[in-house]
Amino acid sequence: MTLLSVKDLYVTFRTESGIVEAVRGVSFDLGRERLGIVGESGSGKTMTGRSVLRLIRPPGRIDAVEMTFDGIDLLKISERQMRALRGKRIAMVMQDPKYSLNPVMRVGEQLTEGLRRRDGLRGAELHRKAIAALEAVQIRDPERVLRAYPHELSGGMGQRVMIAMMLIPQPDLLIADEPTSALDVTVQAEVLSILDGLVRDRGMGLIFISHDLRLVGRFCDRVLVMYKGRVVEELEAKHLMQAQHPYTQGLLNCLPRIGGDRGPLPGLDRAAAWAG
Amino acid sequence: MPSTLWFRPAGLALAAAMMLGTAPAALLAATPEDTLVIAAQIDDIVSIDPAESFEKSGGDLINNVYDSLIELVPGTSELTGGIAESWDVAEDGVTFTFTIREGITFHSGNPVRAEDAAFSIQRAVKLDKTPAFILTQFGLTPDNVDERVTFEGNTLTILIDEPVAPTFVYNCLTARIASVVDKELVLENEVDGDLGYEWLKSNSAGSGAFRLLTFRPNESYVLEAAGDYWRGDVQLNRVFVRHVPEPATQRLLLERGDVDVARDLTPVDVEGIAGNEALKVDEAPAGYIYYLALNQKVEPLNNPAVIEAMRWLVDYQGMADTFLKGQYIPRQSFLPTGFLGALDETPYSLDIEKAKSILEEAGVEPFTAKLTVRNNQDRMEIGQALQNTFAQAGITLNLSVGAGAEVLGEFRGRQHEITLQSWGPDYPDPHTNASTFTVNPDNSDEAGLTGLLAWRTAYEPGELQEMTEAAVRESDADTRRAMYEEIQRIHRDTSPFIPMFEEVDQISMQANVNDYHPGGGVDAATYWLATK
Amino acid sequence: MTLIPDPTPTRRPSRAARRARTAAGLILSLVATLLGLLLVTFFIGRIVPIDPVLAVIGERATAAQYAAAREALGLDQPVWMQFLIYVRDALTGNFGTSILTRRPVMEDIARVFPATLELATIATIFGVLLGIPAGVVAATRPGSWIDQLVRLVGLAGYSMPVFWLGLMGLLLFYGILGWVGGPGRLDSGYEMMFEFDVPRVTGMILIDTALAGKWDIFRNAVSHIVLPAGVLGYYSMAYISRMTRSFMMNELSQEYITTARVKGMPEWRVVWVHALRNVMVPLITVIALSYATLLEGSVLTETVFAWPGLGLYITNALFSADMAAVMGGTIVVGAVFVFLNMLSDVLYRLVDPRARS
Amino acid sequence: MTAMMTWLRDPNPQSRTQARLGQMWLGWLRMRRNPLAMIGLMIVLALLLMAAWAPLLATHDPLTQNLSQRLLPPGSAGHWLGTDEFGRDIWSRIVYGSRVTLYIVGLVALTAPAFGLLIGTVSGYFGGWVDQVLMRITDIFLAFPRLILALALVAALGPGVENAVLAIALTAWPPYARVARAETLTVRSADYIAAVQLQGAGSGRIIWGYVMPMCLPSVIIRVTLDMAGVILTAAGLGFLGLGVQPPMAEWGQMISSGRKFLFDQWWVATVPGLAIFTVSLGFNLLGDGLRDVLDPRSASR
Repeated sequence: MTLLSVKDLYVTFRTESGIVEAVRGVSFDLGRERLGIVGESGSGKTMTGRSVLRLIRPPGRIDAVEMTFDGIDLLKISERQMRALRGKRIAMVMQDPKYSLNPVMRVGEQLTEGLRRRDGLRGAELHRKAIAALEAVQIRDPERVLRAYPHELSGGMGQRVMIAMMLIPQPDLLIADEPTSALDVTVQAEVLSILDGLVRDRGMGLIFISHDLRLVGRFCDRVLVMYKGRVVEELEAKHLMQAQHPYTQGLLNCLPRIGGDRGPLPGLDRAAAWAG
Repeated sequence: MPSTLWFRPAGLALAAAMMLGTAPAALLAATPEDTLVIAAQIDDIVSIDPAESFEKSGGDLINNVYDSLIELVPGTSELTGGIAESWDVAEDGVTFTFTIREGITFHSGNPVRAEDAAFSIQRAVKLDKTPAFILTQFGLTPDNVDERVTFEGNTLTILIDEPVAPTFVYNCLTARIASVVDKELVLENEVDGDLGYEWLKSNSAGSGAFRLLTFRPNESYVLEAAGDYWRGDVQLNRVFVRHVPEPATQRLLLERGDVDVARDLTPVDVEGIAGNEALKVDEAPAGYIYYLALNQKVEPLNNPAVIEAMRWLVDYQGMADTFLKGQYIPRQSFLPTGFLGALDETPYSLDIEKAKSILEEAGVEPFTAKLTVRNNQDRMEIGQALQNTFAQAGITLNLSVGAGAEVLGEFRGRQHEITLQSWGPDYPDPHTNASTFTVNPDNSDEAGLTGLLAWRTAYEPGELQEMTEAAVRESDADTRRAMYEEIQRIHRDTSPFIPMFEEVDQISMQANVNDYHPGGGVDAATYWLATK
Repeated sequence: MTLIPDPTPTRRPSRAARRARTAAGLILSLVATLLGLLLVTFFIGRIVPIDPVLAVIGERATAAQYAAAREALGLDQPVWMQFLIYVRDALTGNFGTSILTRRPVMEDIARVFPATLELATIATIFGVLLGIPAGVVAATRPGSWIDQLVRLVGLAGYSMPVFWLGLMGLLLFYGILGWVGGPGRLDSGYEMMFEFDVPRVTGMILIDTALAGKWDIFRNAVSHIVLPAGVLGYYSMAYISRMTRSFMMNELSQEYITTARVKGMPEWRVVWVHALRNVMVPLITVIALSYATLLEGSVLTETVFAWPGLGLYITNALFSADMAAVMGGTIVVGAVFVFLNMLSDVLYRLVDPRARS
Repeated sequence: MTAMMTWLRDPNPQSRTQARLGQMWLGWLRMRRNPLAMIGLMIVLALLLMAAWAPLLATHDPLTQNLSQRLLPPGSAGHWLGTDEFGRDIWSRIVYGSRVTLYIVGLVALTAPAFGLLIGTVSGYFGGWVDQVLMRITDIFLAFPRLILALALVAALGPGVENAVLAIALTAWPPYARVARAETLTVRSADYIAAVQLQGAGSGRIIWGYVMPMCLPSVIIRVTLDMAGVILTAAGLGFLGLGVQPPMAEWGQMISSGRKFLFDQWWVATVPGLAIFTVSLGFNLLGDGLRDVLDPRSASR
């Protein structure tokens, strides 16, 4: 069944030099599956993810023919109703825990903020849930982490905290916006596997946004390739290598392969027509 | 109707608001029943030691805390008994005796004795602070004062060096330097033989109507009635004098009822409170003469024609009627109102044509001169008005504005060209002004006679000096008066001084305040008679 | 005069410099700064053409009296000797004797400083209580009418001569409306009560009367401090609101704000809890800076309101060539500047967990 | 015109000049949308015009006294802003006073940044103990109560417009030194500086010819923002009688002499007060708008 349905999504910004369209007519449907969105920076993939949560602030503006989540029209509901969806049913993990965690709040306070404010939990119950959430992301020393400030955690640890925080309310849809690209390569794998496991266990939908095509191919069921605000290709992850669109092929060719030739990596061809 | 109606709304709101200011408002502060609260500029107080104090505000304090040998009847220049109930001069004209009043005590409880009176004069002469000249002009020096000022029983004897008009001596002894201090109390607080100088900077040892309760320099002082006062009942228990530098603020405080008396309102403020039934304004001559001094070492200011022309270039009446209204009256001689021999005549007036022709006849080309004034509102305004009228006769005045000490320093150093200055009498005798305006025994720079105005502006008084020396020895009052009148006329017409105004003290107060005597030019304020 | 603190807080050392600073380094720079202050003030004191001797002896003094007074003031020594003596005395807390008040300068300052401290503190409280919310609200609605209003009110504060605003306020709220007390710290009657019935503990009337339980004097003191503190507080508010707005704009664009929104936190919580806590970190320096500027800005305000504080003391001293008092007062203000800088460093560490480790 | 605008707005400029002009054009557009900044600009322009055309705009000689016409209220015949205590026309004095204000602002804007620039570039370029010493001096001046320092300086130098300028400049330079030093530090290690050094250019020439020009823009931005502060400081000095000497018209001094009429002839002090307020508000609004345009960090957010 369809969890999220987006049709003809536009995200536009008014600036001095005129109107800039960051996302231009993106459409996709999502069930309880894992959808990857790939593209270079500025391709509109992050904007697409954020429009689902209606996080585009003025002067940005969201237009779409349809944007429904579980039968709820995301374009029509009030900000208040939207707030009820955020966190509770749709969550998002962002790129760099260094920036996405509040630097002057203890981890525990940030982690349990939703539980306290939304569910009114206090005391031992709250503590138990917080510990459980941290244990779920394989943090061995949850007591210490709860008392720590974000800057006292390593990147990987921070991102686990982020994931734990987002998954506490058991959302139906998780948007992961480059969740590992700010991390060391060794940690990346660990964090990814934790994320993978949790998403699988809890059977939630996932939008995985990345510039890393191979990673997405490994991790997702389906892939959208975006370029300059448009979806240029949509395909099953397992068929990634058979991508038709030259841009997708270009992205694939950029990746160095062990044992491949040592010549310069090919630059990306960009035909104006793709963006048209 | 002017074409500027659009400006009205903004102004109107403010103007309406101003008018409301005179209506009684809700939050009226009241002063305590038994306390006279005075707003005044008292930052001129350098010292509250009678041997050193020399400025106006300090005099008010000392006059109410100490008694001097001879007092003035409040509000007049008439002599009356002080610590001395009677006095006399011997045939030789140099031996003065004073009988000390019995039964008076200091605030400490010590009796007031001839010994204290002698000590006070000896102390003042020995400390030799600025006002010491009032005593030392009679030949008293730190070395001889112990022999010349003596006491026996209740009699004090002062031996001066040469005969002078006896009233001159008595007048000098009303000055605050002749205040009688409590010898025992002062000596108890003596440090390293300083005759109690350090201690008296912030304490008092008097027998006056009030004792000093607190003194905070530049802020306030509080006096408290000392108990039985020999001159009569003290009406109010306390006097609280607050330093309020801004006249506008003083006016606000007065209008709001937060003070009983405001000393320093400007003519504008006085006019502004005129319609207020709850307030009244008293006037008294302040004694200060405002004058121009032209440095005789500077060309062409030493040209008699230039000086003469300048006398016709001052808009005496115009200024007195406008921005100086009520607080300065034209005065063209060096003695203030009320002094023996004072002259009320004002022969000079603004006459630009006449000034021009005088300059023309003398062949004086248009020139530029520097006019130094103190950085004080009134004086700067006088300066600007002079600038305006002088310019019309081809004399360009460049205004140089400086702090009091700076302007004074220039004058004392004979560095000025033209300077606007004021002079107040030190004791109620005409000699006080005559001796400085007309005496200059040595006109050289090296002489350093900085205490003499004539020397400062390099003026050679010639015959005037002998006339002044003769006048101070004349014992017949009428002859003496005529001598001073003549001295002033000659001085007015020939000296490089141009007296312009005499200051008038306008004291604004609540309508219920009575018998507050500001003292005027001769005496200091008297608080003990005041009621409210 | 200008009450505008630097828009870019150049007085604030960089974060790296902060970390590098050791206690010894702090003390060293403190000493160097204070010595510099001493030197500059002394130099200015020497070139002032006003003769301090004349301020002591007045118009009538003779040449001999002049010489005696000059010697008593130590002005007959060579200049470098005077400076050495001055520094030596200053090190022992002796800034000489004021010509104007005839008392040790340190004693004078100890007496007048609490009045300034009280005024500047209340003004800063005004500035913080109004400025932070105004800045926050403006930052959350950039370009809106309320943002423009906050901007305009702030800029108006930057553009108004303080002596002018003070006079106008006095006229309107005291002279006409009668809502507040007049110039000075108390009405005359209460001032005498305070003088004689209230023990001096801190020298700050509000605190001393509260300690003594003299609530009528306290109320009167409040009515007197409201206006000058309001005028100074306006400048403080103008500065704090502008800085808050700019810091807040910066914080609101941070990722952790998005995180909070993603968590479904209501907007007020995002702004007032998540963002504001971060804004407070740089804001502490700003508040300390504005506090220091108020101490200095009190010079003209105190004149208008006849507030017997350090500003008035220094101004009076300046116009009477009372250089011992001017130098003492300037050094105290300078030392307070340095001290506030250190204090903001310490507070910074307390508020920002990143600076602690 | 349209072609010109298209050229200016070209997102892919062909030359540095086009890019720079395009940026300026964008900045201008952004500022034009800020009504407050435009008001500020108009006020500043009005001030300039007023100063330039003072003899035409003034209805009277600003110095001529007429004691029979003193303290006339605004709206009096021939004196639409009234007269002062000497019967001088207030409007004419305001008009001529704008020249003094501009003169002071101009002189300070030339001297303080120049000195700050010198200290900052020398300090940043040489580094080491030179830097230590100069920055320590800068710190001392920053730790100083600026207002009191300016007062003391004028008291020491004697009142007058040039001395007031000097005092303001002497207290205003440290922030410029800081800005210049920061810029110099980023420029110092640039390759082209190394190239010039290799050619054997002396330090003086490098600083003057290569470092200073790089620091100028940021210093100039600071100066614009500081203008209003300079006006207020100058007015404050005038208010205390330490600025321009009478009879010349200066706004701060006009307030000071009108202070004693505040209750009864309010306009004498009110009008120059409003003039100071308006002009410094104008500079502030303009500076604020400029900052928004020129400082990319705060722009468009």
